[in-house]
Amino acid sequence: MNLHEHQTKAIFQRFGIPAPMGKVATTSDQAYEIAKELGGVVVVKAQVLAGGRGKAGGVKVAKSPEEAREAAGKILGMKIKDLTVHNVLVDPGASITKEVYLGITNDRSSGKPVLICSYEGGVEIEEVAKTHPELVIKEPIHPIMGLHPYQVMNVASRANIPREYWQEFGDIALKLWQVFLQNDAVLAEINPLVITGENKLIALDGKMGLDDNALQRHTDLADLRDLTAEDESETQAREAGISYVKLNGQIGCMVNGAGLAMTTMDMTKLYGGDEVGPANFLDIGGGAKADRVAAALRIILSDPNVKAVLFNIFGGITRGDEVARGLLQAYEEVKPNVPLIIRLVGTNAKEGREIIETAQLPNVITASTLTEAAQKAVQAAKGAM
Amino acid sequence: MNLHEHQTKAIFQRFGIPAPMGKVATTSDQAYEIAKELGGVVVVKAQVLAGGRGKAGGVKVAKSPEEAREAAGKILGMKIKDLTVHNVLVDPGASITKEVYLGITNDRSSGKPVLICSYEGGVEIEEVAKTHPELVIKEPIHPIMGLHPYQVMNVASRANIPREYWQEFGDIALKLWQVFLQNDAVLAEINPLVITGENKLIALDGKMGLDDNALQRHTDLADLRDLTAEDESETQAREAGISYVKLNGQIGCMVNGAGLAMTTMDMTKLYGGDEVGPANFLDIGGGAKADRVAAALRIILSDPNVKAVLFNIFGGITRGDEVARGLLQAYEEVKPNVPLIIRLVGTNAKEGREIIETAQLPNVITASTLTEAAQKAVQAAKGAM
Amino acid sequence: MTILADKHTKVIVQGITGREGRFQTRLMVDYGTQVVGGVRAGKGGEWVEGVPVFDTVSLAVEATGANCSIIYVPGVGATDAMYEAIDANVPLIVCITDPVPVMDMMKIKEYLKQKPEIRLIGPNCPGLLTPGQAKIGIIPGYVATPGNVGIVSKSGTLTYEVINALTEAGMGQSTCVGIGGDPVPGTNFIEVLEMFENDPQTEKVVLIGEIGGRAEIDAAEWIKRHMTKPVASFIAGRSAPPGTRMGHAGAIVEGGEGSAEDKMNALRAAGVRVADNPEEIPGLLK
Amino acid sequence: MTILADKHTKVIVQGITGREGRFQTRLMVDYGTQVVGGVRAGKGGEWVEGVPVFDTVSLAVEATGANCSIIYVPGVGATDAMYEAIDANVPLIVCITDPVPVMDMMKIKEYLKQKPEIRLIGPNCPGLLTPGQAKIGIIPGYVATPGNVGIVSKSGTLTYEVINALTEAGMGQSTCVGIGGDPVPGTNFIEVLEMFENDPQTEKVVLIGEIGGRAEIDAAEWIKRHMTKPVASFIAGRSAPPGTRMGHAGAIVEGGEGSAEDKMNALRAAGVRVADNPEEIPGLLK
Repeated sequence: MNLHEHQTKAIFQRFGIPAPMGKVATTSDQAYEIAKELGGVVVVKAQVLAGGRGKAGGVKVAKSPEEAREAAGKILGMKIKDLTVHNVLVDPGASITKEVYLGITNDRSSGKPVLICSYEGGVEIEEVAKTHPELVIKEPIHPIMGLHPYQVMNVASRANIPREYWQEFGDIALKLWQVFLQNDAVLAEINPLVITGENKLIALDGKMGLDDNALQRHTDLADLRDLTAEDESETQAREAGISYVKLNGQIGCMVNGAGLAMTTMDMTKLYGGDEVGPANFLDIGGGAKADRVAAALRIILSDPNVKAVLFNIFGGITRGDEVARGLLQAYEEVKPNVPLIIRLVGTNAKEGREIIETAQLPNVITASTLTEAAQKAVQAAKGAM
Repeated sequence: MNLHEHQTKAIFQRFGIPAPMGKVATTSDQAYEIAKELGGVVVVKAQVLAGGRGKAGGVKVAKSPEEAREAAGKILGMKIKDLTVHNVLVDPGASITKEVYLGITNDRSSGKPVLICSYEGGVEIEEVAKTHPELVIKEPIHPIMGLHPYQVMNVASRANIPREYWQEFGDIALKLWQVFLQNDAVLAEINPLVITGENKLIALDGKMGLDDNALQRHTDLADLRDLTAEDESETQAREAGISYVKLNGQIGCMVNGAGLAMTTMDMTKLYGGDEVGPANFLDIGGGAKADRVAAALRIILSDPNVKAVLFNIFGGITRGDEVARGLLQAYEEVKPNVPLIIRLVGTNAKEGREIIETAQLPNVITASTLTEAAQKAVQAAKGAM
Repeated sequence: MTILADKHTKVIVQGITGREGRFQTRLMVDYGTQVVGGVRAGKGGEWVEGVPVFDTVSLAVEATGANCSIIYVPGVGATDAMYEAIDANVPLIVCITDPVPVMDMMKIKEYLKQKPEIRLIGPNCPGLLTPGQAKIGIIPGYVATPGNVGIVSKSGTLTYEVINALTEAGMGQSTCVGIGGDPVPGTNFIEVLEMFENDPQTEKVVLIGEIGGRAEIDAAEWIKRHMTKPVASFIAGRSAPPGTRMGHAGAIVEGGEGSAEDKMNALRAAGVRVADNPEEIPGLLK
Repeated sequence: MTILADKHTKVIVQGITGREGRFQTRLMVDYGTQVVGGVRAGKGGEWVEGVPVFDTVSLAVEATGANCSIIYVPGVGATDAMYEAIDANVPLIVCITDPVPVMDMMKIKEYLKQKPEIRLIGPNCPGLLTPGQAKIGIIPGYVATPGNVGIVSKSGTLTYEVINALTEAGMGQSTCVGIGGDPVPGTNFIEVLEMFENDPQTEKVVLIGEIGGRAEIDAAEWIKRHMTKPVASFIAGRSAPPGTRMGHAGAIVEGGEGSAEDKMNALRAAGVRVADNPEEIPGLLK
């Protein structure tokens, strides 16, 4: 789960990282009022969970409240990488002498968090890492001992930060580690960390990603989730305890298990080629109770692109006949108007298939192998297009 | 540095440990008012940094505000182990079904904190440890990983705590660890942890000792020091940066270095026998600047028992002639009226001794060995008695 | 011989009194696994599915001589359960629980460096299955049959598919190991591949991977250098868009790293036969 | 041969730009100690007492090949300084700073279990002196003279007394080690006794203890079992009242444990000659 800039900077402030921050506006009039209150030059920034905001015109400098209103009017409602901008942050302007990158993320290979710093900040750190890897300083953090103050001085030295800023820089880096640690973040990034004209360091922009696996112990953070920033169907799925990601294809997939769900997607793409592909990732979890199946089916069908639905259920713990009965019940409730391709494997799979075939539902096709099921789904989707 | 019961319980409450707590009274009228406000039975408890408070009559149950006034009147001003009671805590009464001991302290041998629990609480844990060691359960705590929840269940199981209290007990034990850790305590003790008539666990009494070495990072805790609970001269010494402990003998000691200071005490006792001994421990620290020597001399002489003062300075870094000049200056400022035995060793010791001898101060005796100095101090003290 | 577990492995179940723990205990017992005890603080002395419950892991180990623990403790309690098993020096620990915070796993992995004699598998994994001998986890026992194919996988149901396909093709399995799809797993591909390489019963190996991280690429490098037995592989997530997590905490292509294509290419370069479709796996092993 | 340090030991000074660090650096250099560098973040490139300053320990070690670090960093910064030296794998670390919180020391000691090749001496100690070769700490060099008596002590000035008394009696010292008076010291008596036992130059040993804890009693037990060289001892604090801390963080008799009498008795029972007065020590070693 990712946080918006204004949410991230509010957390930064709570941990003592200097992050100049204005207020969030949802209308251009609000932006006018905030700019008036702040006085002077302001920056109007789209609050959207996507990179490349600046290039897309989502950040504008305004020299007066009127200009702020105008800028907000242009940014609000704008689409950045498929996401609509619902909020802008109106921030006080800052004089910028130098932009530095400072972030913490997890390194999967070493199993350790890593502090990353580049004196060449302000741009995508991945870009700098590719073009000038020697300018990207990485310092591994001992997961148990945490980030030591001496390490931060090491980083300041290696990154060629001017000495007069070491103390301030070290202080901010240690606080960023606390932000990362205490919020179970997977990313906590200040980009840019700015040296101002007044020779102060401030976090001008910030980004945080949280560990979804840890939200169970951060209910306050879980509440920060911006539902307007995701597809409504994804919200519904999460509330139903279903793992769902909307995609752009035509074949709805309902699968148990994440690995098998990805594989099912891959098979529809493999046999669908450029014309037909997966409409979603969906892992329904263990078993396949009728109400959960019905909820999943409704979510899949809420996507108007869906021309066929592929059920691929490996009856491990749950028996195939039970799954089949659950499917029939869900079918009755939802009454889908697109073809359903059903593949049952595992315990009592044969009995399950018999139950479904006996029911003789319109638009229901059974398959026994994954290949067969995927091919039939592709065929059905193409036929309906 | 030790905390009073009411200070400890306030910390317990802040960390979520249920600790029923009334208010502190310094007069019997205040005790009356608090008892009236609390209603019902109250307990009036001397707030004094010494054990054996109950046996000394420092804890009384009062069934009415009038009784509370009377009890406070008896307890306030009472002396418990040489310490005058200046405050009482008026606590609401509690029904007690069972008293349990729960504490955390450091085990010096293993270099680890240790959780100690006994289902036979309410008495001195050292006593139980001697008479029934099998009833005292000890669980070492990994200094870096901290106390794991599973360990607390291990303790509950081994201590034979009834199962219905495990959850609550575990919760309190884990919070006690946080109290210990986050305050840099060397002791955090609930004794008794009480099972009430309502089947709840509450911390009826609490004791905390703080690591003096860590007070530099807990200025809020350092402010909790009760100056009325220590000798005024000890307060003055601490403020002057001098390590000082008042004792009951006749020979004031002024020494540089803790080990040598103890040794000097030991020597006065060795040669003074039952009649004469050390009046204090005093480590003046590195060097011996005149103002610090003067402050130390004043503190030593503020004790009316002192009949002689023994200076024992090993001039390591500081040169002996400098020390001698510092001593003379301090002498001029303080003008002591008891004999001063001065021993200088180390760098330029001879020059130092010459300076002192040349000054021909009344009541000043020099010595070259520790034995000689201690013997002369004993002699001088006896002569003045 | 098999790797990690066989019919002599004595298993305790942490979280045995929970819904999932109780249910899975029955399935493990039914399969013939030697489940010698369960653990749940406060429930010591009870019995679940014919298995005695103890208050702590140390008590359970002491009483039963268990040398393996499987963890079904739900939520954040799983982390504590792992520490309890580690501190009780249980040599094989299998954690089924999902989700476990990644910071907890990084700490545990670091802590385990001091205890190289302990092997942790998982979390967020289906556990182990040594067909005909021991089921330590949730892999459905009936789809498997004893044989000489070793399987190591990040996925649950996808593994069942492959086991099923192998069994239907008449190819039995030596041991099936689900290492889980978390970014920082207790045991990685290479560690299991090394065990298979050294296991006389295992003659062929299947590696089932997915998008995210570079574990499959590291495995490919290891295979190239050290593996003498034939390896077939399937990588899930070729059609997943970058920057989006696909169910598993670790299944995400980030910063240009972790794509299925890169992994498949690395494996092919290491001489691994890579399937486009998991149903091709038995054919690739013939 | 001597223990821990000799004229070849290359020393860096952490906290060299502070008042104490600067002053002590001069004394160490004057004594002939090979002080090859100093460390203070932000002051790299400066010079103190003819010694080059580096920003970090790793930079200092890399540039100078130092194999010892002495820490004068004041306050809580000393803890970080110890970690920096440990993580830079400096094999001998001497921490003079007082006070260091006991919880910090417990963590550091635990952390050091993973790095057995590193020896930490202190904190709150006067450091080491190998007479005529190296002064790594604040023990006044001129009182000592080379010889065959090894000294290990919890105390500072009391040690200077004993060194002085030995020198005046014509008995030189091999190495003098101040382990400090903290409850959880980096190095304890036994570790130093073992080094003396194995050091050909050391023929006799002096152990200077004080009230508090049971380090002297553990040492007595070790001496009884392993020590072949004669040991003399003095224990400070016989006249200290129980329950009161005497200057050093560790110097307190608590819960009936740590009294001077118990320690003296244990040492006597181990064949150690125990002095009533530190000035008797030279006589007891003759």
